[in-house]
Amino acid sequence: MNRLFKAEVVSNTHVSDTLSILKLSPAGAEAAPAPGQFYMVRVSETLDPLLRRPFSILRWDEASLEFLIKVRGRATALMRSLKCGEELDLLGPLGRGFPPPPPGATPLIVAGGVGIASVYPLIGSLARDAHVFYGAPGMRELCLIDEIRGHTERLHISTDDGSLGLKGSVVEALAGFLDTSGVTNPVVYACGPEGMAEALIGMLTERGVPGYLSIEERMACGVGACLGCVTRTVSGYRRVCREGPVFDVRELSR
Amino acid sequence: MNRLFKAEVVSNTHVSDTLSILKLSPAGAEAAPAPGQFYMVRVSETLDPLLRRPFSILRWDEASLEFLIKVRGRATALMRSLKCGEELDLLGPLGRGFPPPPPGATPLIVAGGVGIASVYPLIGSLARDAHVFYGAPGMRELCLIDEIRGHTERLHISTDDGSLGLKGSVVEALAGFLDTSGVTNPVVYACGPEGMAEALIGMLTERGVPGYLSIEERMACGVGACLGCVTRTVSGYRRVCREGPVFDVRELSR
Amino acid sequence: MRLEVEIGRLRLRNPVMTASGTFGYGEEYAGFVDLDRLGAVVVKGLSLTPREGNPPPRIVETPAGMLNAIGLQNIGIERFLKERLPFLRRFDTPLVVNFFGDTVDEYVRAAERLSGVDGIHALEMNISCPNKQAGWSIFGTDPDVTHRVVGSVRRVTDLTLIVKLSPNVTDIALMARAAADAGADAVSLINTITGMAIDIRTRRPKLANVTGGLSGPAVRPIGVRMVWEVSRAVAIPVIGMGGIVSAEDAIEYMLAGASAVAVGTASFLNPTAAIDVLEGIKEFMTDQGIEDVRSITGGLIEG
Amino acid sequence: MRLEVEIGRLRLRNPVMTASGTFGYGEEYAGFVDLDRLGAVVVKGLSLTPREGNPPPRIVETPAGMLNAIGLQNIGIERFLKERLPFLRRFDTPLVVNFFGDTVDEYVRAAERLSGVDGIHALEMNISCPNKQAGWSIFGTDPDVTHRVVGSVRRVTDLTLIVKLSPNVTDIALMARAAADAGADAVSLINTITGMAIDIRTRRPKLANVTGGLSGPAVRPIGVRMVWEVSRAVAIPVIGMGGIVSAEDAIEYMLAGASAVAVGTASFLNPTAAIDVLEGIKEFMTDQGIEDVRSITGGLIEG
Ligand SMILES: Cc1cc2nc3c(=O)[nH]c(=O)nc-3n(C[C@H](O)[C@H](O)[C@H](O)COP(=O)(O)OP(=O)(O)OC[C@H]3O[C@@H](n4cnc5c(N)ncnc54)[C@H](O)[C@@H]3O)c2cc1C
Ligand SMILES: Cc1cc2nc3c(=O)[nH]c(=O)nc-3n(C[C@H](O)[C@H](O)[C@H](O)COP(=O)(O)OP(=O)(O)OC[C@H]3O[C@@H](n4cnc5c(N)ncnc54)[C@H](O)[C@@H]3O)c2cc1C
Ligand SMILES: Cc1cc2nc3c(=O)[nH]c(=O)nc-3n(C[C@H](O)[C@H](O)[C@H](O)COP(=O)(O)O)c2cc1C
Ligand SMILES: Cc1cc2nc3c(=O)[nH]c(=O)nc-3n(C[C@H](O)[C@H](O)[C@H](O)COP(=O)(O)O)c2cc1C
Ligand code: FES
Ligand code: FES
Repeated sequence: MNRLFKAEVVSNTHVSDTLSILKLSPAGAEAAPAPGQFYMVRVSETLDPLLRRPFSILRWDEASLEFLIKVRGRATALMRSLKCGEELDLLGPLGRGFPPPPPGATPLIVAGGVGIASVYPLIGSLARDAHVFYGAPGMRELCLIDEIRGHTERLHISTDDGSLGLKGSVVEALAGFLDTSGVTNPVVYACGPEGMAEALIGMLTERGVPGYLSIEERMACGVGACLGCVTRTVSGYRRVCREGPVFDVRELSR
Repeated sequence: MNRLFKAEVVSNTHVSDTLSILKLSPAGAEAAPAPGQFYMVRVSETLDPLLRRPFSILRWDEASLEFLIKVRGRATALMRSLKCGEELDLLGPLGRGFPPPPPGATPLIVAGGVGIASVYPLIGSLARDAHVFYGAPGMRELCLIDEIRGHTERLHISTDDGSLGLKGSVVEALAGFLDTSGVTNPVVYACGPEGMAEALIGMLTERGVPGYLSIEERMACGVGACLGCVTRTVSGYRRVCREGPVFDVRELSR
Repeated sequence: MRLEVEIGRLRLRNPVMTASGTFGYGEEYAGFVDLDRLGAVVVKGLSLTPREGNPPPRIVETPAGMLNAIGLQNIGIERFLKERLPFLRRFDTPLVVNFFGDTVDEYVRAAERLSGVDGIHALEMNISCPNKQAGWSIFGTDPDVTHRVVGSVRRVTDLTLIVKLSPNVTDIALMARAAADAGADAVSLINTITGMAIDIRTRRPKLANVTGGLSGPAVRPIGVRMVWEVSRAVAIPVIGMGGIVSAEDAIEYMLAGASAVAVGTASFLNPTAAIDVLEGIKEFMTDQGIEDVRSITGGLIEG
Repeated sequence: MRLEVEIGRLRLRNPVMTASGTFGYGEEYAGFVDLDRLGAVVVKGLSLTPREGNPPPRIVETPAGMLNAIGLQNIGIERFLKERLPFLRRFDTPLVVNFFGDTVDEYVRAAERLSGVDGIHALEMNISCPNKQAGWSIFGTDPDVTHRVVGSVRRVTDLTLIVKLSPNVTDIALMARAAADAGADAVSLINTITGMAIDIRTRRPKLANVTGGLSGPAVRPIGVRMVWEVSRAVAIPVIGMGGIVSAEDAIEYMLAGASAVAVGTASFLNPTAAIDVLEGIKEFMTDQGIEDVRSITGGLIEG
C-alpha cells in the first residue's frame, strides 16, 4: 500500500476549452481510493510551482487513476499540457470520502461544474436508485454526460444560461425536485464551487434534508500537518484535508 | 534582424555522458552570429531556474543554430532533456567575438573541454593554415573530432589521462609546439575552463605570443546592464558580456 | 561516521529536525517518516489555552515560497499532553515543544507546565511569529524585551531552552545576543518573514489575515545570511532553517554556522524531505571523507 | 484611458519605471525597449567619483531570485554627465538619477552636482544598498540618520527627491516617515534584501563579497507588504518594486499603495519586461473598465 508514488501519463484528453481528463498509471501497487477522496499532485520537479495541488479521484481501476482537471491557474495549465509518458508525483488517497447512504435512503447526487469529479465515483456505485443533478454556467462546462447516462436515466441537467437542460442553478433544480417529487428519505451528496456550496447548505438546512458536501480550500500539506486548509464548522475550524473534504452539511451550517 | 526570438528544438544529440548538441530552428529571420559570440537562453517559462544562461554559438546556417551543451547544473540538465518541438527563448547574438588574424599570422586554435564550442566556428573559417589544439581530462570529454579533422589535418589532441593524444594539458601541448615547431607569427584563439585560461595567459605572456581568449563569468542580463559579469583586466573590471567574452590576452595579464 | 550533535543538554542522533508548524504533532507524517530516524521532532506551537487561529484562506503560494497565516491555531498545552504526547512518547527521538504566549506571564506559565513532563526533552520559545496582531510581536524585535522574557522563562525551566528568532529585524545578531545573555541554550532561525499577496481581480488580500509569513526556498539566502551573522555573534548552538529542501541546502546552513537544521515547508512538497536531507548529508560526508558531522558547522572559508 | 501619474513635480506618462542597477544607463536595453514608452528611466547608482565595485563572482541565482554584489560599481557623476547623459537626453522620458555617497557631505555634493543639469528630472537617493561594508549602511537603518542625510540633500536640490528605502529593517514605516519628514517628495522600495549563498563543495561563499542583495520574484511578497505598510504611514507617493515580472505583479503593488512601479530583475529574463508590464496594465484597465490608473493605487479592500 503506497501513498507516495510516481505515476505516468497514459492519456490526457481535452474534453473542453478548460477541462481535461488525465489518466495516470501508477508505478507500483497503490491503495484504492474511496469516492470523494483526493490526491495531492506535484506537477513539477522545479520550485515553481512549489506546492502540490489537490484533485479528487474521478475513476480508477487496478492499473490506472483518472482525474478531471479544470484549468484555473499555473499548475492546472501545466497539467493540461502534459504529454504521454511524463511522470507526476502523487500523494494519496487522502481525506474522508462520502459515507454510504443509510438503508432505504434515496441518494441525490449534486455536482456544480468540475465538482462532478468528486461525486462521479458515487454515480457508478449508487446510481441504481440515485438521481443526479448536474449544473454549470453553460453546456460547454459539462462533461461525461454520456457516461453518466450509461449509469442512470435520472440525470437532471441545468445551466445558468439555459444552453442545456433546465435554465437556472443546480441548487434551484434540486430544490424544485425536493419540493415537488415527493421523494422520501433523501440524502444529498454534493460538490461544487463556493457559491453553490453556500446556497446548497442554506437550502438543505432550511428543508432539514441531510447531506454531505465536499469542500475546497487551499492546501499545502494535504495530510493535516499545516492547518492551512481549515473551514469553519459548527464545532470550530476543521481541516478539509483530514476531517474533510466531505462534511456533513449540518456541520457546515454557518 | 531579431535579437530576442523563440526557437524550436530540431534535434538534441547526446554525444557523451555530459555533452549534447542542441539544434534549434529560430521562428523568424535572426541576425547571423560571429565566431565567439553567444546567446542568452531561457530554458523555462517558470521562475525556476530564473535567469537566462549564456552559450557560445557552435554552428549556424540560415535555418538553424547549434549549441554544444555540457551539463553543469540545473539549467543545463534541463537542456539535455529537451525534446524535439519544445521551444526556447533566445537573446543574441551577443558580445564581441574573435577578431580576424592579422595578415600572415598563423592561427593556433586552442580549446579545453566544452570550450571547443566557442572556437569551433573559427576552425571552418581559418583552418586552412591553422593548427587546432584540443584537450580534455579524458577522451570521453572530447567531441566533434571527425568534424574537425574534416577541416584540418593539424589537430593536436591531448588528454590529462593520456586516453587519447598527448598525455598532459592542452596548454603544455601548445607550449611545446610554440617552442619547437618554429612557427612564426602565431596568434592564439582560445577558450577553456578557468584553470586552463590562467595557465594559458601566463604561458603566452611569458613568451610574448599574442592571443585572444574567451572568458566565462556568471551572467544575469547578457547585455551590459547589470555589471554582474565583470572580469579583471589591466584597465580594471570589464563586462564579459559586452567588452568580451573574447579578450586580448594582454588585457588579461593579471 | 559520527552524526550526533548536542544542543544544550540535548543529544540528537543526527542534526536533522522538523520545523515547528510544518510537521503537525508528528503523527500526521508518521506514515511517511520513521520518527525514530529524525534528530528531533518539533511540534506545532502551543499556548496555555487553545487558539482558534485565523479565518481561511490561510495559505497562498508565492514564487518558490508560500505565505501562511495560520494564526497559531493549537489545541492548547493540556489537550496536547493528554491527546498527543502519548503517541510521541512511543518514539526514542527527542521531542521539542514549541510554545508562545501573549504576555511574559503566559510564557512563564507555559514553560512551567511543560517542564518536568515525561517525554518532553526541550522547549522552543517562539518570540517571532509575525501573524499575531497584538502588540506582542515586540517580544522578538526589541532586544530588551527579548532579554526579559527569555530570562523569565529560563528561571522556571531546566529543560534545554531554544529561542526562535524573528527575521523581521534590522540586526538579528543583536536579538540573538539578548537571548543568549538571558540564558538560552540555543537559538533557532529563521522564522517566517512577513509578506503579503493581493488578488488583483477581487482587490482583496489573498490571506484573510492580510499579511502572513513567508517560508520556503525563496527565503533561503536570507536565512543562511542570518545564521552566519548570528553564529559569529553568540557562543551557543544555532539551529538553521528557512527553505531547506535538499541535503545541499542543509549543509549550506551548517557551513554558515548551524549545529543542526530544521526542515519545514519542504515536507509539504515531499513528505519524506527530512529523511531525504539526512540521507543526503550522509552521502556528502562519505563523498568528502567527513567523519564527524560537527566539523561541517561553521566550515565556511572566507576570503 | 489616463495613465499619467505624478511623483513630486515629476509627471510620468505612465507608472512603469525601470529599477536602478538593472537597466544600466538606458542604452543597454534601448535595442529592445523604446525608452520613450517608459514612465521613467532610472539609471545605475552614481557617486561623486568612480567606483570599481566588488570582485567577481558578483551574482548567483537563488530559488526564484538572485543575489548581487556589484558593489556599486559606477563611472562617477562627471563621466556620466559627459558620456551617458547625451544619449538619454534624446528621449522624452523623465530621467531619474540614482545616487549615493559614503558621507552626508558626499550625498550633498552629489545632489548639488546633479541638480540644474539639463536632462535630469529627478533624483533617487540610495540610502539602502546592503553591499557596501563601511559603516554607512546605517544611513538606511537608523531613522535619525536618515532624517539628517535626507534633510541635508533636500536643502540643496529643487529636483523631485525620491528616497529609496532598505527592506533590512524592523520597521520600514518608521524609515519612510523619517524620509518624508525630512522633505522627500517620494519614497521607493524595496531595495534588495541581504542574503548569502555557499558552495558546499568548495566551502566558499558563492559571491566574492560573501553577502549580496536578494532581488526577483522571491522577494515580492515582502515588497508588497512593505509598500502597504509605508503607504499607510506617509502622505507622499510610494514607488513599488521587488520581483515585478508581470502586469499582475505591478497591479498588486499599486493596490497595496504604490503610485508607480519599477521593473528590475525581470528585465534580465525578459528585456521587454517593462513594456510588457505596461501593456498588461492597459489591458487590465480595459478589461475592468478602469479609466484612470491612479484609481488603482491603494485600492486594496481589507476585511
Ligand atoms: C479536495 C479538493 C479536491 C479538488 N478536486 C479537483 C478536481 O477534481 N479537479 C479540479 O480541476 N480541481 C480540483 N480542485 C481544485 C484544484 O486543487 C485547484 O484548481 C488547483 O489547486 C489550482 O491550481 P493552479 O496552480 O492551477 O491555480 P493557482 O494559480 O494556484 O490559483 C488560481 C486561482 O484559483 C484559486 N484557487 C487555487 N486553489 C484553490 C482552492 N483549492 N480552492 C479555492 N480556490 C483556489 C486561487 O486563489 C487563484 O485565484 C480540488 C480542490 C480541493 C481542495
Ligand atoms: C560567454 C559564455 C559562453 C558559454 N558557452 C557555453 C557553451 O557553449 N556550452 C556550455 O556547455 N556552457 C557554456 N557556458 C557555460 C554555461 O553558461 C554554464 O555552464 C551554465 O550557465 C550553467 O547553468 P546551470 O544551471 O546548468 O548550472 P548552475 O546550477 O547555475 O551552476 C552549476 C555550477 O556551475 C557554476 N557556474 C554556473 N555558471 C557559470 C559560469 N558562467 N561560469 C563559471 N561557473 C559557472 C556554478 O557556480 C555552479 O557551481 C558559457 C558561459 C559563458 C559566460
Ligand atoms: C504552515 C506553517 C506553520 C508554522 N507554524 C509555526 C509555529 O507554530 N511556531 C513557530 O515557531 N514557527 C512556525 N512556522 C515557521 C517554521 O517553523 C519555519 O521557521 C519557517 O517556515 C522557515 O522554514 P521553511 O522555509 O523550511 O518552512 C510555521 C511555518 C509554516 C509554513
Ligand atoms: C544587479 C542589480 C544592481 C542594482 N543596483 C542598484 C543601484 O545601483 N542602486 C539602487 O538603488 N538599487 C540597485 N538595485 C536594486 C534594484 O533597483 C531593486 O530595488 C531591487 O532589485 C528589487 O527589484 P527587483 O526584484 O525587481 O529586481 C540593484 C539590483 C540588481 C539586481
Ligand atoms: S493542507 Fe495542511 S492541514 Fe490540510
Ligand atoms: S551579464 Fe549583465 S553586465 Fe554582463
